[in-house]
Amino acid sequence: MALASEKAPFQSVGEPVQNVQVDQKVVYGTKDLNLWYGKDHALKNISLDIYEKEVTAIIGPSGCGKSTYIKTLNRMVQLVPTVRISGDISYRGKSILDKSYKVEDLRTRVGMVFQKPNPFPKSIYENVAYGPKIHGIRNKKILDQIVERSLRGAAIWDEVKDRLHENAYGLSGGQQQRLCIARCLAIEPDVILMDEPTSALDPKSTLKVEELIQELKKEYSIIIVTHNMQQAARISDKTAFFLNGEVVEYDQTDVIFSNPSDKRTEDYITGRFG
Amino acid sequence: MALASEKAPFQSVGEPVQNVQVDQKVVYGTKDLNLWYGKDHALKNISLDIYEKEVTAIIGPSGCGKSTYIKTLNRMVQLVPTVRISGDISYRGKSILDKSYKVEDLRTRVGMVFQKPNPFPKSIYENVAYGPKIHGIRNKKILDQIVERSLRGAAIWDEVKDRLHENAYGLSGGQQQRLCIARCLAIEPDVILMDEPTSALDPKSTLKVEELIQELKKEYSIIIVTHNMQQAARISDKTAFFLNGEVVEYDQTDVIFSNPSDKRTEDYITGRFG
Amino acid sequence: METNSALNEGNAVNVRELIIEKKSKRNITNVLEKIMPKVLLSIAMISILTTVGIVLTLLTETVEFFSRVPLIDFFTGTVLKPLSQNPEFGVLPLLTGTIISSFIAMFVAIPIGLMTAIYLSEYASDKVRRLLKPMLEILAGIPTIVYGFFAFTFVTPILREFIPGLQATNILSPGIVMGIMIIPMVASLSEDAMSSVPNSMREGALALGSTKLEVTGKVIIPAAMSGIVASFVLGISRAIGETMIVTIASGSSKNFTFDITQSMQTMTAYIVEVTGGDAPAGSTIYYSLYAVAMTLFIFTFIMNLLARYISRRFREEY
Amino acid sequence: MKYVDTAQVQKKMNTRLVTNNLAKSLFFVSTIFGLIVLAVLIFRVVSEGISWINFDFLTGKLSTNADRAGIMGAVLGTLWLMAVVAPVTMLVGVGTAIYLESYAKKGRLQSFIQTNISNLAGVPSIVFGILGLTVFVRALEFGNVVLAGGLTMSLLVLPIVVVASQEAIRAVPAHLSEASYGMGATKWQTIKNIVLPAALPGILTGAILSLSRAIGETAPLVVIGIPALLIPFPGSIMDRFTILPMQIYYWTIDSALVAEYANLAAATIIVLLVVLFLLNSIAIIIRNKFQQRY
Amino acid sequence: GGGDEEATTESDEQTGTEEVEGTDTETEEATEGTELEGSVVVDGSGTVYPLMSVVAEEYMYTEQENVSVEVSRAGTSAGFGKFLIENGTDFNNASRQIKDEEQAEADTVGFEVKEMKVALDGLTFVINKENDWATELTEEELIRIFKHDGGVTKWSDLRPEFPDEEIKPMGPNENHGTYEFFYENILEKEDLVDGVNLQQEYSTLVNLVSEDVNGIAFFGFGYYVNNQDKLAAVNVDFGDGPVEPTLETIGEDAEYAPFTRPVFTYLNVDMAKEKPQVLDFALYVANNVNDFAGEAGFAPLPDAELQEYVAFLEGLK
Ligand SMILES: Nc1ncnc2c1ncn2[C@@H]1O[C@H](COP(=O)(O)OP(=O)(O)OP(=O)(O)O)[C@@H](O)[C@H]1O
Ligand SMILES: Nc1ncnc2c1ncn2[C@@H]1O[C@H](COP(=O)(O)OP(=O)(O)OP(=O)(O)O)[C@@H](O)[C@H]1O
Ligand SMILES: [Mg+2]
Ligand SMILES: [Mg+2]
Ligand SMILES: O=P([O-])([O-])[O-]
Repeated sequence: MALASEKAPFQSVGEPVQNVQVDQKVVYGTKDLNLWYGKDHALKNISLDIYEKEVTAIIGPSGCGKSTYIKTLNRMVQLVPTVRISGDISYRGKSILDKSYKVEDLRTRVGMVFQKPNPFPKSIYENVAYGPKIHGIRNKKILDQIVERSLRGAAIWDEVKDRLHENAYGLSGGQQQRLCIARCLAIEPDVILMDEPTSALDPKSTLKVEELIQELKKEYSIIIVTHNMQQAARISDKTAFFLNGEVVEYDQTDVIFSNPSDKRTEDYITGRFG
Repeated sequence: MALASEKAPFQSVGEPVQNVQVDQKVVYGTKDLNLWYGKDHALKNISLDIYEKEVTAIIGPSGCGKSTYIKTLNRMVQLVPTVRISGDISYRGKSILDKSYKVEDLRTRVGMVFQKPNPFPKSIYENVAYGPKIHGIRNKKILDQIVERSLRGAAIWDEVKDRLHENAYGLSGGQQQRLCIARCLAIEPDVILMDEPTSALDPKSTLKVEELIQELKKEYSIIIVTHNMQQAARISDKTAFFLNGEVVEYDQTDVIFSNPSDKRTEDYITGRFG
Repeated sequence: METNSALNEGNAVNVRELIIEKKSKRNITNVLEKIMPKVLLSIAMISILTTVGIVLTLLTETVEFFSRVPLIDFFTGTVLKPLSQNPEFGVLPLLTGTIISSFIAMFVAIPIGLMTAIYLSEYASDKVRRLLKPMLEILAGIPTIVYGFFAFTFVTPILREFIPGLQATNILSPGIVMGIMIIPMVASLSEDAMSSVPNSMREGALALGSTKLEVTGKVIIPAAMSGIVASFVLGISRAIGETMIVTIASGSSKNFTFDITQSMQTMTAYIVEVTGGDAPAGSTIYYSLYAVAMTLFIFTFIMNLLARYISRRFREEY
Repeated sequence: MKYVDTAQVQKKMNTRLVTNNLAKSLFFVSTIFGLIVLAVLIFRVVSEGISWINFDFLTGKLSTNADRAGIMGAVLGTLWLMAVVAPVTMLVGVGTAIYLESYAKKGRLQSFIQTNISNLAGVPSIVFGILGLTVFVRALEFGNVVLAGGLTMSLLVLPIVVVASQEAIRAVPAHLSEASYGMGATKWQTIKNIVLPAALPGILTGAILSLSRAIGETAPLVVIGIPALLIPFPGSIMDRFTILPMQIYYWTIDSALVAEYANLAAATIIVLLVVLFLLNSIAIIIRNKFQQRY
Repeated sequence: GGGDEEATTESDEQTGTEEVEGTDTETEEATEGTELEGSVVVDGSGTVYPLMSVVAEEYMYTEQENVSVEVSRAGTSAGFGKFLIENGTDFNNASRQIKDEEQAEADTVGFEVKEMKVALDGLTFVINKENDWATELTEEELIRIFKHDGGVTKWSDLRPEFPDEEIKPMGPNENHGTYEFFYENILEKEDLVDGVNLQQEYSTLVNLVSEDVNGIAFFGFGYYVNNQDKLAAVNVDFGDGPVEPTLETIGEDAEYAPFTRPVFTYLNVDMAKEKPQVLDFALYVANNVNDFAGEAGFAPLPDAELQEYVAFLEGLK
């Protein structure tokens, strides 16, 4: 699948839509990525480097391939059987599209938060302990510590500490979403992928999650898909604008929002469509 | 169901959120409308007058009750069995919540266009002829005339005139939506309700439908729900901003967008939430 | 837009007036609108009538039966000799036959059905699933008489190679074959339950680095538990009601035994035997048929209610 | 401080993956098990019966003489039975489904009927046989004729049609009927013009599946009583009849009398399976071809 | 040697068919030439079924194409249940004589019943082919095996040189006339042994015995003849040395007489008067049944007896 054999951990400048200066470590390098759902060409020649300990936002109208791209980063997209991929994605310098790269391994290092909060129908505690447990951590004390730290990390500890053993479905949507973030933190990931994590939330919960993201970026690299441009503007360092499966523009967030170089970016940002 | 017995065809000024001057005929008068889905209070004390041959836009975040309100106007909301309504809605001066008002009658005068294009799985011709047919018009010649006139009215005649007897599902999304508008025009309604009519369409089709709406308002009164604020700004004469089942602000569109009187309206319009 | 002018110019037909004019004549529509709900309600009542019919049919004759044979004797008697000179009507031989055969069937159907469901729902690709599922469903569609034939002429002789004491007619072989017949039912219902666990749950677990087995065992099965258990209960109910397989392959001995190598009779097979003989109306054996049928009906009725209760009561809210 | 020891995780990873693969194989074998049994069953039946299938067998009359026995009578009986079951279940099944989905208010009556139907689906077929014997054969004095058998079978398969039709009706997207109501159509107009046409493929699929259940059932007819020797072909719904499964039943138990009857039973099974296979294929074709994607 | 056996059965079949064909010409004179239609409903004994179904089939093929003779086989007693009601079956086959209470029932309903013997059957005891010890038993030994207090559970209880293994006695269940004949005429109404395995279907019995070396079952000779490849018959010593049941030895005055019984069909005379096809079929049976008996595993009746029936039936016309 991975056609490109050369691996470029630090991608050189010169890619058409990348005006980002190389001053940080690259977490994800994407080169000439193409993806098809059957005949449907969903990602077209994506080349994009994502940097450490930053928030990278991906925006674009519905159906432009945002979710597809982010799901390619932890190979969840391959759950769709008709998917074909060409090009290369490297994570920390190693090509993840390579057959020899174990997805389970990749996914323990790259956490993911979804659009709709999707806690397991178990207790709050079990939700957070799930990851460590499958990775073989059985010691009750250690688990307790992991659960507390993760819930604190997701800024939800105070709200749930007295009901750790109640079902997670008793929580509000916003709490559930932070629980999912905690669940993700529990396996101490390197990168966190977020696919419209606040789109199902009310304004207050959205604010909380946004604050949390600002907090998390000190420790983790975060890639976030959002349809809310104001949100991208508020919380991200870099923004990529996708349209019809292509990256139209990728730059510092303030540049994208104040001075986009592509007419389509401007049209989108000013609400001409979408 | 209709608790308010007084009917107010021309609603007097003085309602808290209505700064609209009365210079036109009122089509719909809404007074103290409350609506519950079971225990869920979805519309709270809505009072709102809608004027003839204008485009009235209803905006607000997801779940605020936009669709519920617009569906109350042709009593489609009562298809949900748990719905309870209090307050009053009058159409052309007659209270439509009254049991004696036949919904079938109301709905032949008030057309509706939905979020997702929903043509019937029949031919294009049959789709448009459906309304006249169920109302007893069987004459083939008359039907032919109605179909052509309606399709022209919806600006889609030229695209489909050679394939009238093909299945409507062969059309693109944008064409389907205009077909649904044509279907609605076929029974010569007085008012057209539109619930996010362009949200499933691409930019080009959106533009076409927006132009069509501008054209239609010469003949019809149009009430349109949209989540796209730019769209509301572009095409509507008046705009109502809903939040949590309440009307926060209702005014001339330019006032709402340039100089809203409520902080929440401003927050929403500038993308603080939603 | 030029197209719109058509609206104004070609006003040859005034639809609105036409509609108003036609409305006064649309009696049929109005009449239909009024009577259809009533017509449909009466049709819907046929299913209720059927149940009432079943219950009344069984009940009247059952009452007569119990006026002749004490209830206690019926439910605690271990000897069933309906046609004998000194008839005895203990239902226990039939109950044990029914329960044992159903137990054997579920012993086959539950593990295999569940594992099949897991494979189809969690592992198989769409293509494979679409190929295998209909093929499996053929198993459920094969007439039971064919299974009976199969159990009697094929499975029993094979089993006898391994189990020396096995009778030519025995409860084991039809039990196993019934289990095979029920596999698709258990598999299909369990699969439905598992695939209705939202994909977001699967994705959530996979995104944490779980293997498919872990996703299935720790997330999907617990979440789908009620549906899975309900499928087991429905499977049991099906096994209890199954007739032809046991009739053909287990013979008609009314042994009260727990030895699965022996011939036993189930409630259903007893009914076939007695009605096949069409015992003269009015004889005690004729009434016993209804008492057994009633017992069977109540048995399966409870099972079905139980399955409904389980799948409702414990339905997870995702 | 790190709780998750990467090396530890790596070490466990391999065991986990191996376990996963083992389990996958086990699950696959289980799935295949049913199919193997199916293959064996079909192989045995075919090898015993195929050489007995010829034109004379298919078109001939029943006989006690194995060499000249034919199954036309049973085939025609099966067709006659279908001629009763198909219209009755369609009418009653679809009517009930429409009532439940479109008219019944959510409440006691609706859930009572619904519970009742799902319970009927679980009532053993032999109990329906007793009902048929008591009501149609005796009380209404039809005797053991096609009509009595057909009505009994109709009641037996009714839940299948109701449930399938309900699902088909429910699967018609609400936005279609909303569009119709939005034009001022009445409820019945909407059901007749929009809902039923759109649900038709699903309804037909259910109806065909119920038919294939009906013609494969034996137990109720054993109870109702089918003559072991019946040579003339049935010519109306008031004639006595036999059907393929009954013929299989009699030939199976009589194989002690004439060994060749076992072959006749196998040959008849082949015919029955072919008929069922055809019916099911039609159902699948309808489901795949005509199902509108909205 | 499976192939061999098949060949034998086939040739048996063929001889059977020829015999039948031979009868065609004979009986053609008997036909009145009138075309009859309608149905004749026959139920009752499973033992008699093979005989009656062949007769009925031949009647339909060669005599009256438009008459439908439907033969069922609910068992003798159960068949009487359907016969002894208003508008019941036209004929009831029986492997025993009608009981007094059954006759009384007919009187109550109000119709006349005519008893017709149709053939002679030999109650045959069958054992497994591998069983090489019980091939010859005395009448008394057989009774001891099946009787409640016969004191026999193992073969060795019967004779010390027999194996020390449990006997598995079996037979048709109480639905069957064969059971009642055995119970009433041979056991003289003494209860059956406790472990006896009574089955509804003869095919089940055939299988059980053919698969169990210790099995022994009784049923009509016909079921033995058709399964000689799987079963062996016990030669019974009634006092004058062992007698093998064969078509020759079975007969009311022949060597196997003690276990010989007539099988019957009972005619509803009122039906015969009412429906010409019923009477016509009854006549056909009386005239021709002997030609079919051997094929179905029955010994023929003396001609004189059948002629009596013919005379009686002719009288109904
Ligand atoms: N499972 C799938 N099978 C086939 N096509 C798919 C699948 N998922 C997505 N697509 C198609 O791929 C394209 C990109 O979809 P994707 O979900 O990535 O868009 P998106 O940008 O996330 O949109 P949204 O904002 O609506 O979530 C779309 O055209 C979509 O129809
Ligand atoms: N059929 C229903 N039954 C119960 N509650 C409903 C139903 N439809 C809507 N609601 C609830 O009523 C409230 C208003 O819903 P409504 O669909 O009117 O919102 P909306 O403004 O149209 O949102 P959107 O922009 O997402 O379409 C929501 O809380 C919703 O959950
Ligand atoms: Mg997306
Ligand atoms: Mg809405
Ligand atoms: O079937 P029977 O002849 O024994 O009644």
